[in-house]
Amino acid sequence: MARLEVHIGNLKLKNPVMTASGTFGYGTEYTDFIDLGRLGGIFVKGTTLEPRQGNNYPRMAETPSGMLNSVGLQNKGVNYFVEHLYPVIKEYDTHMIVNVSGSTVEDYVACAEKLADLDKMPAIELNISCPNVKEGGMAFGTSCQSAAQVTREVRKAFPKTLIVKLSPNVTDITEIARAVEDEGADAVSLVNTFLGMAIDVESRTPKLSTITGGLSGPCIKPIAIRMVWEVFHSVKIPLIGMGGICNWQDAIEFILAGATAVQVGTYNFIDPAASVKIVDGINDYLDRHHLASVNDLVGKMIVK
Amino acid sequence: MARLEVHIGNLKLKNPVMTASGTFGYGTEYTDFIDLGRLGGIFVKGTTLEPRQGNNYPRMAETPSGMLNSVGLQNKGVNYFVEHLYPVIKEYDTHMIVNVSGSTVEDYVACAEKLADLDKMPAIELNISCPNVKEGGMAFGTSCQSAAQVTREVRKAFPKTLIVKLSPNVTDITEIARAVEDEGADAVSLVNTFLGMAIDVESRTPKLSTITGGLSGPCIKPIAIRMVWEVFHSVKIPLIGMGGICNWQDAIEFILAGATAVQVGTYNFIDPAASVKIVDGINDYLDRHHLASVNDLVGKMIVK
Amino acid sequence: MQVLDFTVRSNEALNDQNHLIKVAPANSEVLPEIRPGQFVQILVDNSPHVFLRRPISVNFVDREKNELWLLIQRIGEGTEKICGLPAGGTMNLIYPLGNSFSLPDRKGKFLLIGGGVGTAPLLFLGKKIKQNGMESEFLLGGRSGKDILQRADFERYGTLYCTTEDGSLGEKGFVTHHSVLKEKKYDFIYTCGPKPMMLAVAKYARDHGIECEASLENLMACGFGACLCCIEKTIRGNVCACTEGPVFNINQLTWLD
Amino acid sequence: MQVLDFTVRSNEALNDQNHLIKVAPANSEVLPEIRPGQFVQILVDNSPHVFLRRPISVNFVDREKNELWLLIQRIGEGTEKICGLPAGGTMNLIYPLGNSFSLPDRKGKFLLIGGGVGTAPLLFLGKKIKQNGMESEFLLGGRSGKDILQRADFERYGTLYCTTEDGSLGEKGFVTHHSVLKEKKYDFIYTCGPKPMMLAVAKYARDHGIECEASLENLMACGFGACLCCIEKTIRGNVCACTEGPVFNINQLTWLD
Ligand SMILES: Cc1cc2nc3c(=O)[nH]c(=O)nc-3n(C[C@H](O)[C@H](O)[C@H](O)COP(=O)(O)OP(=O)(O)OC[C@H]3O[C@@H](n4cnc5c(N)ncnc54)[C@H](O)[C@@H]3O)c2cc1C
Ligand SMILES: Cc1cc2nc3c(=O)[nH]c(=O)nc-3n(C[C@H](O)[C@H](O)[C@H](O)COP(=O)(O)OP(=O)(O)OC[C@H]3O[C@@H](n4cnc5c(N)ncnc54)[C@H](O)[C@@H]3O)c2cc1C
Ligand SMILES: Cc1cc2nc3c(=O)[nH]c(=O)nc-3n(C[C@H](O)[C@H](O)[C@H](O)COP(=O)(O)O)c2cc1C
Ligand SMILES: Cc1cc2nc3c(=O)[nH]c(=O)nc-3n(C[C@H](O)[C@H](O)[C@H](O)COP(=O)(O)O)c2cc1C
Ligand code: FES
Ligand code: FES
Repeated sequence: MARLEVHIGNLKLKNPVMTASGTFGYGTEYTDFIDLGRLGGIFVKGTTLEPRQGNNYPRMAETPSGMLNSVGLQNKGVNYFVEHLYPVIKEYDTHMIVNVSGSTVEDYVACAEKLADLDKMPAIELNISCPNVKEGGMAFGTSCQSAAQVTREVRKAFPKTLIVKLSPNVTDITEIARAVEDEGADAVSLVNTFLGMAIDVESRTPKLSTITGGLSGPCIKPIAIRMVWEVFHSVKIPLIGMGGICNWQDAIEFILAGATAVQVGTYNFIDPAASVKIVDGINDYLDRHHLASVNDLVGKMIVK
Repeated sequence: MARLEVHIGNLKLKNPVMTASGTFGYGTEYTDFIDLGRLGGIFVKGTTLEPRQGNNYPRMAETPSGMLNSVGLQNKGVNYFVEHLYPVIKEYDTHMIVNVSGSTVEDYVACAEKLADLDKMPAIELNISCPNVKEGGMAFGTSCQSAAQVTREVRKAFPKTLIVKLSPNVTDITEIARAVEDEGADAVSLVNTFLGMAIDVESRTPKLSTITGGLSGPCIKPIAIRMVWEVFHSVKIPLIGMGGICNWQDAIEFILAGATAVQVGTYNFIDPAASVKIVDGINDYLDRHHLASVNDLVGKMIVK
Repeated sequence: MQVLDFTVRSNEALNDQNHLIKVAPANSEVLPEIRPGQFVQILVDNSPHVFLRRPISVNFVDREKNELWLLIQRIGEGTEKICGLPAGGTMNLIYPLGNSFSLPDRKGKFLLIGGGVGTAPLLFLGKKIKQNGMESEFLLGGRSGKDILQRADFERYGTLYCTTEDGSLGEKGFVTHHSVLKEKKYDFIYTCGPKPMMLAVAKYARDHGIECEASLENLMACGFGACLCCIEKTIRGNVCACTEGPVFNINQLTWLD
Repeated sequence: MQVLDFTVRSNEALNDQNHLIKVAPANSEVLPEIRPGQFVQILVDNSPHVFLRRPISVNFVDREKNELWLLIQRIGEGTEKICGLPAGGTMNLIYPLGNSFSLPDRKGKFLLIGGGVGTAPLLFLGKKIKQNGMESEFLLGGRSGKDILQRADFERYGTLYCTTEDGSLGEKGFVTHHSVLKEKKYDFIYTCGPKPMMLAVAKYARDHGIECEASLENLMACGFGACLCCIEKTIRGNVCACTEGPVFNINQLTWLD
């Protein structure tokens, strides 16, 4: 399946199908269900400089064709990752990419520095779009200035492939994409979750302990596709698209809109084997449409 | 059902349930299904100074728990409305409110002036958030400055209740809400549709003739609820909430988040009697919870 | 127009893709007047992916049994789930919707041309024409013999001609190549089927000066004139296919421009 | 853990709210080892409103028939649709999930306390305890007699005590008021049911120095440790109820703090 190979910065992916941060643990959770080696890459859980307990229960609410979450970056910190998790996951036959989160620019930089030293860590994804932490997080991703600043500083500290993950909670996502491109990001991934909310009408209380949380799943797909298409026409670096991908049709839709690769998120919870089914589905599609490479589809929506 | 009465500016609504512009025609389309007199109000189709043919077919695409549309303000213009439609609909036993759209500030003002003269037209809704027209429309609703400007000019021309309909396609909706409040809007309604897109993967063409369109339906509800809650805590004028309302639970959710009244949109297509069922459902809820008035619920989400 | 629960009386697979579903009002309400060419909007409440209703033509109205017939092709999740409803199941409909084929009073020769599942509304139309004391002829096309459905039913109302792409039934080829079109002269042609077929039929009718109506299948959100999504470009501008259609006189359409 | 299609062998309404559904692997795959307290995640693919899977405890494993039993209370659209599946229908499961009740080797007196549909996992637990050569007693509570389900099944594995709120079966009141708790002394208590009930049981156990495990029903998105949504605050910090639970020793929980 050589024709499935795509490139993101210096990163060579065996296929364009990856899994989204926060929905795939450290891969380990899925080894019963799929051969991880069949994936283009795995974005591991949002990792911060210090350990975090995350937000209080309840952290999730089901919504029409989607869900809200307010996990809030629960993780054991980058040092624990480097010492205990990295040695396990570096053996997987796919790219393992850490999603780096933080509250201050210094946090991001310190975290990225530690990861830069790891041999089998070819890339990081800068999460400047998490709606579930009080300070920082999404705030970095909703203004050009702060998005540029954190990208600039991390860029200095991290010489390998730097992917910046954009927030969809903005008036003009192309502006932010251009700002991080200008600071040397190798790629952008989009979208993170939409800020949403749900209320239990009988108890009149918010369904999440944090009141608001991040909306993901098929419900957001049409907006995510639109944003990918807009950003594709605004920057030169490659895009990694996501938001509601459930099957190969959804993946192709993102690719046609301009994504070089995609991430499968929430749907992993419903079908833990969705990602590898998508790899097969894309391959079949190329067959059926007599296409030599998936790269021939990137941004190739036909506008009459 | 006196306890269902709510006020929006000088407008007294017999109950908080209204129908959303562009989803309920001129009411006439629904007379076979419901007694229009049972509604708090009806927001009629987006009306412009000059007649418009709207966009080309195809204008809609189904999406997970929602739909995209790109109708593009097809209407016969305000003069036709005044001469031919108003005489019919003014007889309905509910408030008929025109949704005013335009491409320039002058268009909005001219349209509002003509409507100001009509006896039984107690209010207008300023649509500064339509994503489906090339110039104007949504652009007015995505910057504080232009939202303020169009509100200011229309305010001068229209002495009755002025409702401004906000776009959700912004980084900070509270900013826009405050801007239009400062210019004398009597209420804000939110949200209009989200800019979205869908691609047919077999033909590789966009599903809408206009490529992008407006996303509506239950899929957007969690984001809309969040925006209502944010705006409720940012302005003093009343809010009319909408976005994916299908049943009384959804309506109560919007009210608890801060909406004084609600509009039912897309779901009218699926259940043309949904709006009156919601009136009954709210009434039953008040009974069950021993509440004297629906006003006691507005913004009353309980945060521990 | 009304919203009503129906009970599925029977659900029969006519071939690998098409189901004939007969439904009757759940509480024995008497069916209102329904005209040929009208359609229903079916609520699909047993699917995680279907949000909007699905428009389906009235295939037949059996007044004696108070039954409505629907002929449905499984092509996506909505029709798949509808075709999966068991006898005894419930189906919520908005109906009757749309205009209808015109049934001219003056005598004349009628040809009803259908392709694929587009034959659905023609059965009821044929019945009505017969009730009006006139005779129809039917020209139905499909890929192969098994795709030409309800043949015995059609034959009750007039002569039946067929074309199949593989030649397994009737003449080989497309409907517009059938010899009857060369041999006979018709006064009215009514057609429903895939757009390319209807285009060819419309062209034939125009070239031969025959009055022609076509039933369109535009994408619909509401089905009753509220959303303005289903528009068809006509010589009068954009009009709703759900209220001013689905049946249009081809003179009104811009297809042949 | 695996994802597998099951066939519904039978679906029986035990009362107005609860269904006992017996399922077997669709292609006769042999059931893997399943421990009491484990659960399955059911895909609901016949509902327009349900997106996530629904977690349901393993009620019983019938090795002879290769069947899994699920006891399900209809409380919302997901469970409604699951309970509507006919015999012969398909149900896709991720299973077996979660930890399990501990089955101590040392002898002792076991009391299994369940409320409402929370009795579900206790049947399989009772069987396992009996298989291990020990005897359980069951204390089940409900609003009225008809809410105490599978009584004959429970009695096969030990003595059954009941409480009902209306006094229609067993002693009147809540489980924690049952006289047996005053009269007898137990070494292990296992409980599952509404949180207030489990809290009262936990308090009783702690006050009497009895080892106690409770099975929680936290909201879950994935069920296998990937989403971190189902966390329970424990003395070790936030842990996933789907992998480190659903069964917790009450010493680990912060409920009684
Ligand atoms: C007035 C009217 C009458 C109709 N009568 C019948 C009938 O009697 N029997 C019958 O089987 N079908 C009929 N149709 C078509 C039927 O409505 C569609 O096939 C159905 O809505 C598809 O739903 P789905 O969920 O199965 O497929 P989807 O998953 O929605 O779509 C599957 C594929 O079919 C295409 N498609 C969907 N809807 C339409 C449409 N309306 N026209 C053309 N292509 C479409 C989609 O673009 C997609 O490629 C009628 C349509 C209209 C507008
Ligand atoms: C490990 C585990 C084992 C379970 N075992 C069983 C079982 O054997 N039998 C059984 O009938 N149920 C069991 N449940 C509960 C069951 O999962 C829920 O009742 C079900 O998910 C509700 O889905 P629904 O769509 O019907 O209701 P929804 O429409 O989702 O919800 C209806 C109402 O129930 C509440 N609710 C939903 N899920 C839960 C939950 N997990 N806990 C508490 N309240 C909830 C909602 O907040 C809402 O108020 C178990 C739950 C867990 C986590
Ligand atoms: C439970 C959950 C946890 C998530 N955690 C993270 C995270 O730690 N870092 C991050 O960048 N995105 C996180 N996300 C966002 C996803 O990576 C993805 O951007 C988003 O869910 C949209 O894709 P989807 O609709 O396919 O899920 C999380 C999403 C979910 C549902
Ligand atoms: C087909 C369609 C046409 C619409 N036309 C208008 C319009 O003319 N003016 C306007 O302000 N909003 C228009 N809207 C937006 C709705 O009024 C409403 O804001 C939006 O659909 C969200 O509510 P819902 O999810 O309940 O539909 C339209 C929506 C739809 C689906
Ligand atoms: S389908 Fe809504 S107007 Fe025709
Ligand atoms: S439910 Fe996802 S981690 Fe427990």
